[in-house]
Amino acid sequence: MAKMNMLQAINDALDTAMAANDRVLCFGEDVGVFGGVFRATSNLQQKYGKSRCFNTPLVEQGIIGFANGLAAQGSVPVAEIQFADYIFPAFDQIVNESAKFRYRSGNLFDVGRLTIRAPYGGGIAGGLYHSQSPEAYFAHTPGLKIVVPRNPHQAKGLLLGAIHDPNPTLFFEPKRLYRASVGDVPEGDYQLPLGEAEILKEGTDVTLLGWGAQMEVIEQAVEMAEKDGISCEIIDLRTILPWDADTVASSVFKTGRLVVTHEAPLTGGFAGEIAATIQERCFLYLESPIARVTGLDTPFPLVLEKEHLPNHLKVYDAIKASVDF
Amino acid sequence: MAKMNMLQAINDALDTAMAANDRVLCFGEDVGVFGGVFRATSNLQQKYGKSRCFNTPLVEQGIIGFANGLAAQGSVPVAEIQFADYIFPAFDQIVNESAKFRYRSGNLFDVGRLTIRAPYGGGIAGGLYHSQSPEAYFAHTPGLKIVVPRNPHQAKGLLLGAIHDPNPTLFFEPKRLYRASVGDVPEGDYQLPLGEAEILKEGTDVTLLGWGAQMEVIEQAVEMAEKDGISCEIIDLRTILPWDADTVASSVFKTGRLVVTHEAPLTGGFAGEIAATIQERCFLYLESPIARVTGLDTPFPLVLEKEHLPNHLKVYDAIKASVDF
Amino acid sequence: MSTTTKSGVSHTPKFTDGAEFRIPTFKMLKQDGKLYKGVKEPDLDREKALRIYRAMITTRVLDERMLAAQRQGRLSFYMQCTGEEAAVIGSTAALDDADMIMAQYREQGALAYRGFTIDEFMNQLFGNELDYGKGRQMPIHYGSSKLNYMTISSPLATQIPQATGYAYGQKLAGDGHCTIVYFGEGAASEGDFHAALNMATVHRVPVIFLCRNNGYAISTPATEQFAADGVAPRAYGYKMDVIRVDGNDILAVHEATRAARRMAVEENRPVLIEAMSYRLAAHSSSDDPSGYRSKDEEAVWREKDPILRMRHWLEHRQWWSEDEEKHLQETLRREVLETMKRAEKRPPPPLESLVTDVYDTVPPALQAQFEKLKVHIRKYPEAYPKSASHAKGGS
Amino acid sequence: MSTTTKSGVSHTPKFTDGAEFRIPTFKMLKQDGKLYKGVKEPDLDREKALRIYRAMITTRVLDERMLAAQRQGRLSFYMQCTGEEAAVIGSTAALDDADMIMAQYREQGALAYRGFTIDEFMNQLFGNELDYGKGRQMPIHYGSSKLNYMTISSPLATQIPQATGYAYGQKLAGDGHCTIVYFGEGAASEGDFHAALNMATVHRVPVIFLCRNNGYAISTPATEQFAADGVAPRAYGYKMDVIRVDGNDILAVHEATRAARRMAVEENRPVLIEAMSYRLAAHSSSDDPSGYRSKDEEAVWREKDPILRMRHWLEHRQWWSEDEEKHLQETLRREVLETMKRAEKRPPPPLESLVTDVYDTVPPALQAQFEKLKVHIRKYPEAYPKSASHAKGGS
Ligand SMILES: Cc1ncc(C[n+]2csc(CCOP(=O)(O)OP(=O)(O)O)c2C)c(N)n1
Ligand SMILES: Cc1ncc(C[n+]2csc(CCOP(=O)(O)OP(=O)(O)O)c2C)c(N)n1
Ligand SMILES: [Mg+2]
Ligand SMILES: [Mg+2]
Repeated sequence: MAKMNMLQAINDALDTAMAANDRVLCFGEDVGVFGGVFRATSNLQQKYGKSRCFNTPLVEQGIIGFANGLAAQGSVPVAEIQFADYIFPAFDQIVNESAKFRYRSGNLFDVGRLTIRAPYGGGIAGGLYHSQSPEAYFAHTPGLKIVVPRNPHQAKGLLLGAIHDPNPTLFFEPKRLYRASVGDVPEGDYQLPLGEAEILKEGTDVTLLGWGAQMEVIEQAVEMAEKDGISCEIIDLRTILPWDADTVASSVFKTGRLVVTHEAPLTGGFAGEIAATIQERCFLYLESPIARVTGLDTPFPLVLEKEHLPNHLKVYDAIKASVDF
Repeated sequence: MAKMNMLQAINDALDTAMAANDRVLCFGEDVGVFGGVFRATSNLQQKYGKSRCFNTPLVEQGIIGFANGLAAQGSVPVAEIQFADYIFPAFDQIVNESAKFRYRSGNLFDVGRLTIRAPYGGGIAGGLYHSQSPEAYFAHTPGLKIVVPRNPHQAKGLLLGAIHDPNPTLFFEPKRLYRASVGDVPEGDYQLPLGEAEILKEGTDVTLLGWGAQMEVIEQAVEMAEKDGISCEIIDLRTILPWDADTVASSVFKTGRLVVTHEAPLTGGFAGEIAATIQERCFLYLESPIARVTGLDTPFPLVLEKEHLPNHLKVYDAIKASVDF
Repeated sequence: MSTTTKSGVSHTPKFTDGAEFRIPTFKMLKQDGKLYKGVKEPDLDREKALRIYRAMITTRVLDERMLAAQRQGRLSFYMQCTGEEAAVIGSTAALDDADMIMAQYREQGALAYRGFTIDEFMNQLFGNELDYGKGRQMPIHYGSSKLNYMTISSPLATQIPQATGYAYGQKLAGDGHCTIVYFGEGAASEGDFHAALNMATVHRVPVIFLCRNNGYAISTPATEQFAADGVAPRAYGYKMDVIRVDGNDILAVHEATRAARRMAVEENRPVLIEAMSYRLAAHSSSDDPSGYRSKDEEAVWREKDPILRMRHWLEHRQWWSEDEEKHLQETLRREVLETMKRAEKRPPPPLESLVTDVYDTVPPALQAQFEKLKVHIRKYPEAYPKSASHAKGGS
Repeated sequence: MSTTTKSGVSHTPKFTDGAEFRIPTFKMLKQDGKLYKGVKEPDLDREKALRIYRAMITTRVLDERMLAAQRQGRLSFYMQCTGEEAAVIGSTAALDDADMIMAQYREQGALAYRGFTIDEFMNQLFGNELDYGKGRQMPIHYGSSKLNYMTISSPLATQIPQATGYAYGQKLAGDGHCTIVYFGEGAASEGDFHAALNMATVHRVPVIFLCRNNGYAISTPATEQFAADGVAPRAYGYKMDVIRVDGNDILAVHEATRAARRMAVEENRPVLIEAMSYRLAAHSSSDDPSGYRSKDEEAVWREKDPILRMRHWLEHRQWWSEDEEKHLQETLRREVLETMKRAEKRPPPPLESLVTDVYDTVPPALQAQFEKLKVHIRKYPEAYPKSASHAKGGS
């Protein structure tokens, strides 16, 4: 065990994967000698050479196209997109290609070895284009897996899980926590399971569900709510696609209430999918409407980002409203 | 009034818009002399000249980038994407650019004059890449409008509405109905409102909600259900974004039941957003879980597309299940 | 110092559009089957020449029969390679059979050359239970892992950067193989093309980009696709080796590709080959070219038929005879017809093919959707004739 | 006949990578402020020359002060134009002020030249209530409809095909205007660049593509960005007129752009200009170049300072003196500091700026979200110091 921040944990995961298998490659804009603009790939080129960790030209559609080809060939590409806001030029390669490669070929070919890493989320004064949380854009795409870690321990274990998973996986990293989140991280290889939500805290009155940086927000809100005598169950979804509806439904059967929160705008956000599924599965158990606490239905603002973001006070209010319904 | 199929109605709408305003331009792959692979732009080049209706090189990101620039300049571009399945290379230009142009500039600049047309949907033996219904991918994007017509009359009126609307608008055309749907279409200019759902039939037991080609499916299912004595209310959402939650909620207040159907896969589909919103707004009125009848969570198949698609029998079953809950 | 250019200096503002740096078209074989003056006999033995020729005839016969089948309503869709057989087969034949092929959709000739059987073609075309693609894609979306032919994907140009990536993997593997990627002059307008070429030269990747410039992208003539003299000059922008070749000249295509393969594999130099040809048939069975081009123009190109040109050459060498031609054509026609009959009668893929291969295993929520679907089909078997019997089994 | 090439024929398979078709660098002014031999005095009058020079100094002073302000924590982020002032301002100055500018982000010099005031810069940098962009974008994302300067957008290269479209609209409008689009050599790797150039020549659009090749895209040196000798050779691929120019040579940049504008506006010939320069500062205030390049390399380029070079020229012409320099610098420094103090004290944009301009009007569901937000802020005013007072008003 070592104390690490999230960036170090991610770097350690990549290092671990590259040491274990020389087919693992890391590449993207500025990931080579510089180690990435956030330094997630620090020292990997120095350690594993320029052919396994390198800068690419500045073209996201090319990076993912290249990565798809590499994965089909049998290599294990871990491609970095510098900011999740810049993943959209690669949307076609991800949604029409990565996601459908196995299905369309009848399993003759696949790109299951592909992992795409990208920092996402707000709270760093990034404005429209350094703050987006695009997970829901991809969650409508059968064939992809989508993972979001909440802390360094999770980040390393889930990233190794994603790299080993035989399906193309998007790994969105909450960049607000890159240096802010510090914790114990086991040494060596360990993999956390994809597709399984984690119950962080049991409770009986209301279920709180989120992922990534929102878990911290949820914890703050729950602290306030529990002072009011409300018993909260906290779930980290961890994998957005395919998501663990069973764990969420079981919790709601018990609590009868659900508050889901994410940073992305409300409309079309993944909380909608969760609410739609849970209202169906838990219809007779629900004691109040499923609440969504999210960003506004606007592009991401800068100066008033605090007002825009679903912080602990908004989550707390939603808990209260749910319980008082 | 003239009898037209949907393609003719669309062609008529474009003709009407181009005749009225010489800043209206139509372009895209093969839309010039050939009039588009579906012939939606037939004769427009002949009538308005090569500078106003033309072929573009085969590059969707360029087509929409070009269209964004034109719209910012004050022209009124109507860009065609040959199939909605091929809109993804332009995803960045649409989601990061068109949608955010006005907001990021504080309204100094906008691309509100932009309309993007694309044929969507299954049922034509198109397999993975000539069948997709991508509306939900865009519905998570504040700043865009998304419109889907159900018949020729609607197609002409809504397309003219979209062209005149001062916001960038995606206009998805149900290609299965291009020739199959025939009806009376008024002559000259008329615009149907964006952002307003339409109640096609009133009823008291259950609300059926859909858009585009699914409206036909709903009507067939309702015919079966009404024979069983179930009174159905039918709503055509027409505009997916921003959507008319008020009309839907009012209906559900009355019926207490809602079945939403679309062709796109279930997870992350727009029915999820609708269900999430309506369970919140109508919580105490709901007599059964909101049901979603959709495509499977898979890429779009070919030979077994009938099995994949949410046809009238599946919708009928959902109505029955909702009423019998 | 990254902005130092190796170019010289000028003190007058001169513009250039590069139009003067023409890339000539490499030709060896005249239409009458004789070599151009000064061209030496190609290094192509009889066995290989006949393997190429048979693949060309197979492709032509298959295309003719299947278009007819489509017209009869037996097939939903078809696309012909007609006119471009030399460009495709001549290049594939210059490779090692273990090299990877990433094609666009009009390259059935490459598969025919590698030995894809008529049965295999038919199973895909009819999407029956033996189709490797499990009936999920439209006709002509072939694939074969055995023959190193990547399954076709409809979105244009996506395979081009994938080929760069695939070839990078081959280079690291160090097994001496390369990738060839085929695409049309229309698809070369996509952003993915630009990314692929740039990354290939930056990362020194053993990949051959083979552009089939057949004059049209559906209805759009090449003159409305780009202003330059073809696609070849784009190579200059990436410092990529390029050659333009007469795409109807089997010998030139083969020779150019062989040289390109050597550069790719031995020196990690990616190469762009522009094969100048013409799409003699309609774009697809859904298209009618009379809306955008003249019969006269087509006739000019029909005169340049690449198969006939090769046949003349073979006959000059006495490697091929009228009788052999007749026999081959008849045998193939019969085989295609018989195989078609078999293939169209075969049942469709099983119902579970709807949900397998989305992931390596079927996720629980999808499995639940599938179980529900089966119950539904059992309830309305007459509405689902293709799968009602399949839905019976299981839970 | 669309596949007819205008190129000749060859009977041997020769490959070319175009490396021999070098594009020379156009230069007029030496670092000592004298013209190269044989270069004639530029057609640039004193008034315009000083307008250019003042814009360069304004840019430099602004950049120095604002980077310092960022280091003091007064500003969240900043990007400098340092080293590239001539490339940007020389080209803008060659245009009509009504021509459209679509910039990447490092072109504040163009705005300074057009007359964007220090106040206007500051309001954007501090995102206060007077920022035209209403505090929504990060610092340096300027825009001015009055000055025909499109608001900056962070996603790279998206503005390049937009410029092609904008210019197509100008051509149809027939008012004799054109668009210039700026981008880095890194951004030129994006697919959008390729689309933009191709569409511009196909549709004959009055657009000038100005590539600032400053050697780096953040940490990535141009040598890892492309294998070719710069970005200029890509023009060959689209049959676009191209010129390479010393980006630190104000006269050469100005002269080349003037000629380009003439071609664009009078003949609808789009032009690519590659301005060879160097990013003297860090990529942005978040970057530390010591991780990827040497001080020595930077020093070489510091010697080539474009502002000093122009100043020498002005002094030779006796259009500028030491005194004037001192006065200008001091005045500007004072103005920047005073304006900054004013700007940072101004209140942020009103709360409703969160929800306006998403659409032309606020849709009902968004209005409802906003009302809920106001209630929430009123409940927790201390948590929202920037907007608590604003939330009071209204419903
Ligand atoms: C991304 C994308 N856009 C559009 C299409 C529709 N489409 C299919 S083939 C084609 C023309 C391709 O022309 P070209 O690349 O020259 O190949 P050819 O058909 O001439 O062999 C088009 C526009 C597509 N399949 N994918
Ligand atoms: C689509 C996209 N990808 C990545 C980025 C992140 N990014 C911002 S600036 C930059 C480097 C740009 O280099 P260049 O175009 O050469 O311009 P320069 O900074 O040198 O002026 C990168 C990678 C971005 N803004 N947009
Ligand atoms: Mg073609
Ligand atoms: Mg640069």
